[in-house]
Amino acid sequence: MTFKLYNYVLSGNCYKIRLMAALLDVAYETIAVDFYPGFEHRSPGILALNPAGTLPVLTSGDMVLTETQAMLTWLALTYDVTGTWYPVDDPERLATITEWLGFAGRLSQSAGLARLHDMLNWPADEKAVKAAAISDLRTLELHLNDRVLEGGLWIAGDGPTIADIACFPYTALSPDAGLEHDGYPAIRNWLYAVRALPGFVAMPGIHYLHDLKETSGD
Amino acid sequence: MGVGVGVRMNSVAVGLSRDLAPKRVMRAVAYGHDLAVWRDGENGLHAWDNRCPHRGMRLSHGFVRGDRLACLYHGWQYRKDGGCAYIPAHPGLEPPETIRAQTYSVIEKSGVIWVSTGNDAQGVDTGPVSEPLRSLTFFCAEAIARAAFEDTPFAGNLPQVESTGRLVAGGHPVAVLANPVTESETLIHVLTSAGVGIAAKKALSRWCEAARSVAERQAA
Amino acid sequence: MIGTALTLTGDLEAESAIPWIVHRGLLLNLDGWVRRRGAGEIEIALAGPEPLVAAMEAACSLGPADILVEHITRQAHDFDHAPGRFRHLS
Amino acid sequence: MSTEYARNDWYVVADVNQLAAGQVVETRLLGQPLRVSGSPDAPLVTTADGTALPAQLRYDHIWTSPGADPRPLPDIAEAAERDRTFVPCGGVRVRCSPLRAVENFLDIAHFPFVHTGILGEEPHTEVAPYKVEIREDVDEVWATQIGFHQPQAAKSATEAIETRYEYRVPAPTTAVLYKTCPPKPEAWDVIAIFVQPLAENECIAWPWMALYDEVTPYADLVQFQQEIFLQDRSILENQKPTLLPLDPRLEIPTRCDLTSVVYRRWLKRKGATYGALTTAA
Repeated sequence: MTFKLYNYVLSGNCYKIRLMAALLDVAYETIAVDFYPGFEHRSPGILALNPAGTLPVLTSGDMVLTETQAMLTWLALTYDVTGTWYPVDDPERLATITEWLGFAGRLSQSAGLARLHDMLNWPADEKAVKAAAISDLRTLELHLNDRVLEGGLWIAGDGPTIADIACFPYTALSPDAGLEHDGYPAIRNWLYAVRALPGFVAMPGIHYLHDLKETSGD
Repeated sequence: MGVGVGVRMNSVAVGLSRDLAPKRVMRAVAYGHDLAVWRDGENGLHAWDNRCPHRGMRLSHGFVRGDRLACLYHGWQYRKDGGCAYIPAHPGLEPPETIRAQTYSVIEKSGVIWVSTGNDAQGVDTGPVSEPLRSLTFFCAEAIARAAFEDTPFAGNLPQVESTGRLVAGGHPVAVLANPVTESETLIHVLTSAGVGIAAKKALSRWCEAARSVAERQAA
Repeated sequence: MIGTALTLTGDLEAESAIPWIVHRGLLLNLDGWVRRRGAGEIEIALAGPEPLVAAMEAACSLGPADILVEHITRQAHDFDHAPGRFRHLS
Repeated sequence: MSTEYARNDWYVVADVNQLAAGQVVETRLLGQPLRVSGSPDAPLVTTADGTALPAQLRYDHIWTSPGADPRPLPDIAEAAERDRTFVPCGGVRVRCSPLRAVENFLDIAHFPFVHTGILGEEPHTEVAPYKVEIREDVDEVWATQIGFHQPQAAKSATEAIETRYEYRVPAPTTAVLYKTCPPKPEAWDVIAIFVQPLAENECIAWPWMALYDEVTPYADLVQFQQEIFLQDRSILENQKPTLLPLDPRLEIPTRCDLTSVVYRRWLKRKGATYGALTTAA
């Protein structure tokens, strides 16, 4: 087996890894962690693996990773035969990717937390996290609209990278917190593009693109 | 201020043509009506009441297959004219013409999608200023949003206001179109002219964000 | 021709009942008619594809807000001649 | 709006996990703030002015009723079968009428589009005729003789099967699904949904399962159900109107929607209109 993922099905951070692995066509083992309602991420077993108690956790041999940015980087460097998801030979593009990996971390603290609050009654300062989430969505929209003005689509360069995968889940899931995409056309079109990638997998709140299927009813 | 002032309008700008590709659907609001605006596979544009006649699900969450829009909930498919074409739970049934989505009048002009709640959507001809820059939401009333563009300096200078209602910011012509979504939310579409380079367009995009800050501070 | 007869019984006195049923019959593009047979009984005769007849039965079992259908029975109905567009038979 | 009927039903306001972890839960019921505290065996439910409401632990959840003369809490006999695995799946807040959450739970035609690859898949979209009735002796809605092609009917399913379903609605905000149990075909898996009405347009859905599955890890069972329920959430938040219309003038129910129609008729007859739209919509 390639790696193990300690996984929670409703977590956008866990989904980043599931999505990246699916797009790279890598098989792996999942271990379900009952984050809610069981709070199993705070159990001794998980804390021994990851003292911070966050999910996901990725292990491969003796390696234990607890940060999704690190996992995405490792997945791309290990399994991406095309070398396009994390283009190490292009310093400027690589720096842009790293920039947006950092942004993705902020986004989990804003849109991600707002979602946990609205969906699972997680404690949060609702007004503050939603304001932060809107600010983050606006930041992403500005950048993606720049890319459209340049004739592009993806966050960094001419094709999808791990930055797109890192930013995708909590952007796509923001309607779970009542933050709709209607006023963000560049985000909306970029979300479609990610969902149309070969090998894409869905998660609750992000549906498959049924339009890609054969038409029935003709 | 902006294009459209003094023109008797029956239509409202709901999005930039550029931002709605074939086989895509988006939500829009026109005069308080919740709409699903979609393009079929041949680039045809449609604006419908955003409600599946079956069980009331928003059609803007649906998907386009060929020349039909389908509801995400139960997959009911509707033809371009709004008529129901297929009910997956009853595949043998040919749905009658009487089962239909409510359609609105929609056209494209100046690179903008215009919707009317009547039967003859019209658009504003913005002349050479029809190059799409971006759409963005302001959390304020329409009048405050419009005024903010005149009050926000571009590269240190306030924009000039032309007799047509258009603005000139940093030498670049700009048309601002506004769609009042609610009393406290306005969707703004900004156009410029084709000759403006990418760097200038990006600068104009940031100027729009500055105008938004001005407007939202004032509304707060 | 053989069609379907639906008999509704219950608290059906409200004036809204008949227009609501006519609207539904037209919405489903059915042929036939509806008539009141008493304060608590309404009779509907229908011709059309079975899924649409079933949809008519489903909708009418709920009806407008101010009626309450207690029972709905269904049997064959023999139309003497072509029933025509769905309407109120007074 | 009327809370008259609704006040005399029992509602879930917390689950056993929360009280076992020592949480004090601040929540709402029928628009009124409530506090849930104590232990799973001795739960306390108090209103804003400190009045204690009746509280009991049933089906791994804490139930209360604000009414003076509550109807009995629905009985789910399978809860007494000790060889089942009982899985409280946690509460999920949804911006929709509590009645819409129940109605969606009773719906099968959406499986291929909303639960793609799990509970349904194109081209298997046809809904065969099934039977729905109000059982007068127990005053419950029952839908029976339902069959549907499912790619992965349960976590324990190893291949696509023709799943049999029966639905039972013993109270306006409680619904129970009896479903083919892949490893034990002679028994039914039980999946229930307990809906806590926070307000007419907002609720918490508490899915609960009583399964025969000795193989699947517990966390996988929880997540299988959560995955399914959360796929429904965006649908529920985008149905218009927000309240459940008891007059379907602007809708087109067909034969596959019969459970929904009978459920609405049953609500209308009882006057259980909290979360319902009683005017034409």
